[in-house]
Amino acid sequence: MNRRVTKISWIVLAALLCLSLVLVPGCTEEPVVPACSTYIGSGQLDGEGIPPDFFSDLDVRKGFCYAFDYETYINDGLQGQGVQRGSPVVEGLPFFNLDASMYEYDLTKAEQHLKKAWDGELWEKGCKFTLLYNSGNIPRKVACEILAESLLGINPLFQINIQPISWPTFLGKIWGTRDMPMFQIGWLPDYPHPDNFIVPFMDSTIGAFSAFQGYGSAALDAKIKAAFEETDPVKQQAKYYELQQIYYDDPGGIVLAQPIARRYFTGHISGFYYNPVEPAYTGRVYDLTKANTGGAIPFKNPGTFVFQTIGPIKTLDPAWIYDTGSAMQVGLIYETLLYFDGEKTDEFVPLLASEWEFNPADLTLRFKIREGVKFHSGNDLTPEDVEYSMERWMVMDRTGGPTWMIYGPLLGVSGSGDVTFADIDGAVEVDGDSVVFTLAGDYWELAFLQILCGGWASIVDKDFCIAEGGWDGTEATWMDYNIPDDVGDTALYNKSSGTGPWKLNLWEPGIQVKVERNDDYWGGLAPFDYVITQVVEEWTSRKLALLAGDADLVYVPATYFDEMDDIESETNLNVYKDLPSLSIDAFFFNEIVCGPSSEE
Amino acid sequence: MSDWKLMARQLVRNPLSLMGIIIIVVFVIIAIFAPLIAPIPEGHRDPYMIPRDGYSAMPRPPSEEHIFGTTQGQYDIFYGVIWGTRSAFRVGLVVIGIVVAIGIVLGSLAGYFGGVIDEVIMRITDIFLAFPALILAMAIVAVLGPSLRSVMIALTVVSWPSYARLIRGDILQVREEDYIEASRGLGASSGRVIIRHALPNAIYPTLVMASLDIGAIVLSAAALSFLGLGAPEGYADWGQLTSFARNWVVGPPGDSLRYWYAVTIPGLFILFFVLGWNLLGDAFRDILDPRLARR
Amino acid sequence: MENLIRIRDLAVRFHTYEGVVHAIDDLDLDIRQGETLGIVGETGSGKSMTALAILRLVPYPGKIESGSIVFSDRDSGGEIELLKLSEDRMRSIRGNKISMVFQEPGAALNPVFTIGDQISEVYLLHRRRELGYRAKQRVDRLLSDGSGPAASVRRPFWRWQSRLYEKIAQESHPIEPRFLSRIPLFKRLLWRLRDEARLLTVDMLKDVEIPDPARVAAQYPHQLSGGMKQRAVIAMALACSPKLLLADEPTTSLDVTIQAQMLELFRRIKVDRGASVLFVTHNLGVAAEICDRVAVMYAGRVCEVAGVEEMFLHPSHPYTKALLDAVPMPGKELQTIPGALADALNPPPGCRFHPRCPSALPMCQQDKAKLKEVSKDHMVACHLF
Amino acid sequence: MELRPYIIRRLLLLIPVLFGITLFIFAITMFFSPIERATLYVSSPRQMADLPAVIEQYGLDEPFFVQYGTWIGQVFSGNLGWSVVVGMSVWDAIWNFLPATLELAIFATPLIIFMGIFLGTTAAAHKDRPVDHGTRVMAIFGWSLPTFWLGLILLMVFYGYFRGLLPPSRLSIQMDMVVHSADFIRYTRINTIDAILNLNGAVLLDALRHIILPVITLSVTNVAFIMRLMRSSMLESLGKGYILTARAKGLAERVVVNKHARRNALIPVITVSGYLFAALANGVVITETIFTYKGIGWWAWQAAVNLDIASVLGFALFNSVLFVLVNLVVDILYTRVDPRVRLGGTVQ
Repeated sequence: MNRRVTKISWIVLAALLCLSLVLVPGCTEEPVVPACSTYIGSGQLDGEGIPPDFFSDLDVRKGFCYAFDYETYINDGLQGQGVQRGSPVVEGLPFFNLDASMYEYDLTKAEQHLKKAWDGELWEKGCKFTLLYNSGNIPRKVACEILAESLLGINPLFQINIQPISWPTFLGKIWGTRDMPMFQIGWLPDYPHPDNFIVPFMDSTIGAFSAFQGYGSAALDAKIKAAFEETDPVKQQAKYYELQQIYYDDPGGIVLAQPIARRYFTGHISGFYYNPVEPAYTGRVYDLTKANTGGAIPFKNPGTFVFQTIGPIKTLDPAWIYDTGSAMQVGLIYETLLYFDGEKTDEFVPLLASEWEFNPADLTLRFKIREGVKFHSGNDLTPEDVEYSMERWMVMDRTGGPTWMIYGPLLGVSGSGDVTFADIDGAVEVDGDSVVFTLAGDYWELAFLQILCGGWASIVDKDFCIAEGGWDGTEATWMDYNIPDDVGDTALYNKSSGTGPWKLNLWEPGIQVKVERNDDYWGGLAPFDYVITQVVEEWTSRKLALLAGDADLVYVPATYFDEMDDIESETNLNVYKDLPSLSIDAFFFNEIVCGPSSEE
Repeated sequence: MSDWKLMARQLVRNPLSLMGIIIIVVFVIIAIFAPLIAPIPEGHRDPYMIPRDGYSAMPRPPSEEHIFGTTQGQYDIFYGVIWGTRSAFRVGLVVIGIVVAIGIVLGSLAGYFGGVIDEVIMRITDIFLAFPALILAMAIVAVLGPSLRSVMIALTVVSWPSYARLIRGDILQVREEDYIEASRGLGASSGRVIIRHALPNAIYPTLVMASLDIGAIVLSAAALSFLGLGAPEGYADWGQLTSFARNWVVGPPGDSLRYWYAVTIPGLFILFFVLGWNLLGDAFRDILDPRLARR
Repeated sequence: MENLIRIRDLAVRFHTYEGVVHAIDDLDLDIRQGETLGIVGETGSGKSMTALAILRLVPYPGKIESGSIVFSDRDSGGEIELLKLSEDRMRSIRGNKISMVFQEPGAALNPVFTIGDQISEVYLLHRRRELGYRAKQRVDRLLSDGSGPAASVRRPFWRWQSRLYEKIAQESHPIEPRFLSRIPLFKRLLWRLRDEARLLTVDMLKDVEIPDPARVAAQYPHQLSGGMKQRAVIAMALACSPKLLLADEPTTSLDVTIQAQMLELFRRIKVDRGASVLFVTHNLGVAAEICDRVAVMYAGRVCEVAGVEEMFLHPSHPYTKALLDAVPMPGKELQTIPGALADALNPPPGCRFHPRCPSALPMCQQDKAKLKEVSKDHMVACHLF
Repeated sequence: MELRPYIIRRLLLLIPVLFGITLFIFAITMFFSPIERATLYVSSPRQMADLPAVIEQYGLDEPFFVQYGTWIGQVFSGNLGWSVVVGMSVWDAIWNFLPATLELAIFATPLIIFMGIFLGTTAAAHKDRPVDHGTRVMAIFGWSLPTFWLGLILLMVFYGYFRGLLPPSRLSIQMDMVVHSADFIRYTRINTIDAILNLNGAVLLDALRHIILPVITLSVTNVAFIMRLMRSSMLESLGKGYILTARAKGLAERVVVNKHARRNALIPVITVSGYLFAALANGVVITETIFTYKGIGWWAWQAAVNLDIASVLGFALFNSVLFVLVNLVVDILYTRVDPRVRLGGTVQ
């Protein structure tokens, strides 16, 4: 009997192999040289489509920029929560130019440019192509509709279809197949430096967007470098203004708007202030206070701060984090050498470093490490911990991680691939009670200090980390800890010993994180015994949790601001409005649809 | 066939099935006359995309220009449900058609020849049945990209096995019947026996039942759309409209039922559509099921 | 000889979607003490329905519209109008005073219970007192000659049981037994009743000539041959040695050799137990072989009743004649009855048979003929007489 | 057929099923370009330039069978991979999310079976009488209800209208803190049971409040399903000869229906309970999603929409094994109820 059955199972297996063989084609095909796009119709300028290099024509791009109704987009797409910007450099960044030239919605100008485009061919033949957006993203859908409508209004031959696709496919198309004629995406800063915005938008080789759009030129790259390396503030401002003007004259995309954020606390929470770079949606929890102020919303969970959001928490390992969700938790548990001063993005206050100084002569940045700070494990904070933390960060250098930010300033390279352990070791040195970094150039000072404020630069407990099976800090083993596979592979993934005001109490991945007060925090007792961050995808649940006082702060998508305005009047919410978020959305032109990827 | 006539008579007699018939007829009418009931605004490209009146997220209550109100994103609910009827019929009919076809082919092959063919086919159906259809469908739709087309494909892929089994069972039953033996004995080719003798005697009832599963299919399609894996935003599809309602289940304090229309109306359409088919199906089951035949 | 059952103007109708089906109307029939009355007729002539009507088990949507069925039972004193009995009383008669054997032994037995269970059920239902008594006896025996430590431990329990079974035997209804027999788990405490029932069952099976009855009792229906099944069914019917045994084509589904044995069995039953038998069959041969009297039914009515020889030698009613001619016999070409059995939905007025009757009179179309005695013990319902 | 060889046989049949299902899902996911599958590993546009590196690191551009092979290899070495959507290993994910789903099942399954059988029996016993019509209409309604919509309506009424009377999720924040506090021992991580074991009424009450709506949503359709089946098979067996026999014995109608008829009618119901399991697995996905009741179903949904292949495959394996085991039990049960059936055989 059994023999027969096993025989059958093998037959089935064989059959299935064949089946899957039939299914497989489509998987083995390589995306590096993709079949060209299905979104540009015929692929020629015959009215039935557009040529792949359609947007290489400046007039087309300018025409489109004029044809976009920014006001409607901001009012309806962003519920009024946005401000139009002329260039990637947004408000809140140094060298932001308030009166930089901006495109306005002007159909006549649009018409002029589009008439000129492709020597008038475009105007009489017309064009047909498809705009894609990631399904579920309403603002992006709206933007597509607005553009399509007004183009159709200008010339009935301009036919644009709109199509949703899943988020991964969408990203895959932007950076992989790149077969979309235009795509929308937003940019968030790693550190609040204009360079961090200019490069992705304009650099033709390493720009996260431009390099893939086929935008820019070597000359422009040189300009960008020059602007960044300029040390004289006045000259630097001029250079950055010039770059912004360039993006106006030769637009790589329709710069849509700088979104404006809001925060909805219950009336019982106060002390929130807004720093655009602060990764945590909550702002700095340490500065919040909770007290019963009466009102319709009941006062619940005294001594506990409950925050309901949507994004999952991926890890608690500082060297891994590159998403705001995890960054917030790390920010509660760990501390960095220094931090942004209140709402400012280019002034700093000391945290674990009691003081620091930069010496332009030998490019050294010296941090004096604070005395008498204890980790949650009970170990004392030493300069060695700081050195270890930085080197560990550089050693880990996980794929798609934040480590590139420290390699640039210190070694002028992009990752651990191009360095020896000696380089890493030499970049950070302990000197008595201080830690000394040697920068790649004096122009790095500001950017580097900003980078050091990020959660990834948190100071971890060396002994604890080693005890937990982390890297032992020696050259012998560093390769074993270089580029880990799974987030769970790192020693500090779900165990932590930081110096922060809270220590980890409970983490149910996908559900909630709970931290409890660190009673011997050097900076004085934290305002809450517990800080609970819950992942609640359902908007309704979050809303009701807030109104019931179960949550002290919830994530409110801009879509529901109108609804909240109604509620706000009837109950005691503590709402912070008009917070310019340090990010920018744009509608990029793909100048060579499915052109060669810039890696090779 | 006279017993078809008799069946028809019974269907009309039985109040439940009569109700079912009426409901379905109403939906058919709605589907056919959609352009008259909910006219397409001029300059509107795709009639299946619901026209929107502004972009604001807040649903607006029923009014004379939107008699069912508008849902999140100012999509007109009335237009949506009316044209949604067409989408529903499209999904239901297409999927059932293909599925039953596959079912007949594989089912009769397995049932008639038995042996290894049977084993293989049945193992394959095992594989499909051992995995929750919904998740599988979700995966497939996710792969093909959210659209009604991929929903149909997914539903076909996940629902053919049960039909194949059903029909296989029927074939197995009649296979041993004398007249099959006889026609075999008379040297009729297998294909001929299946088509001329086995199928008519085995699966007319099954086919009828199957065709009445349209309701169930539409239900799963709606579920997929609801989970955000079906028709794109703004597509006239009931499940999709319901998923819009998801964030408006509870209104502001003191007026918690403010957005009832956004939640209730699309769901009611699904409910009644499915109900219609199931009522009919139930009556058919009673009539066709020889075991339940009345004296 | 007095009548065990007297049926007068019995009418059974089915209310269906298509209309009202007249399965039986104004049927008169007597079953005498200790006789075997055969009912013959074509399928759908209402033979089986008559049997079911006596048990008041006409299936839904059928209904006994009118008439009377009088069951005269000596030991329970005089005559009982079955149709007026309460459902409970009726139940106490079914399977006890009057029981039935069905056509399909395969279908008549519940596939998921053993033969033993299904037969004991009857005893547990109708012979509770007797079982109680026997159980008590057994327990008392244990009490008297049970010895050894084990026995001494069990004794109190035995005493309690003895009391319990005594109460059951006296059919007095104190709380304990009633309570116990209701609650699923405690039912088990009455296991001795089941044991006794099983013993009786085995005897019964032996009585219907089933070999190795103990084993058969433990078997499931599908493990038995058709003949064995039928014997089991008969055993079930005879369990409480009823006054009247209704046999609905008990031999039809069996092959000839078994049939013979069955008929033998029935004859013996009649003799041994003095029970009357209502033997429904469409097979005139069988009827001739086993019956004392035969009633011929057509379209829900009796058209002729007579002693068996009389019936076969001097058939009077045209239908009976036709029926007898229709029996294939060597050296005589087969004759068929013209036309089809009367449609029960809207039966012909007057005599149901007149459309097919060779010697129909005009009056036959208006009024139906009553049964009248043409000679001793020979009744015919026809205007010709 | 003996019990043990039969079980072995069935477990052997599990092998091709598991191979098949994983192979199939794997094949499906292969329709995604490596780039698309790589996007799962990066969290923001900033890292997109690294996609090629990700592909290279996880071998996403390897040919199909190489990738499947590596995956299978890992599975045999007991590693089901990493569930990115919830940020833990697939094993942990199953282990963490199972209790919630179990809790649902513990409440829903008996409800479904007993309600279904009871209603079905009643309807059949009173065929074509008001009771029958009533229950049938109910059943058809329940059968036609869009589960997800029902969930929303229930939320609208019991969560919205009666201000948070029956809220979604598993526990209120306060009770959640209690459950995770040191002096509350989580024996099973099934809240209701733990609450009882810890003699904590407040938690029990809270857990019940949270579970009522999901259980209702999960049950309605399936109750209708069982009830319909039960009714028709009851009608069938009520029409059988042995019922007439039983009546002719003089048995009370109650006994006839509940003993003779039902015992036979249960057989088909038992045979389909395997499908009931599948139906539950589906229902759980929708239910848990609507009520953000984070269990296996919710996890599977997350995995499916985010193309978390490892999770989907892990779920597939887990679910298939469970399914086959359930059917195994069902078959064995079957032989107990119907003496005519032999293990692995059919009705004689």
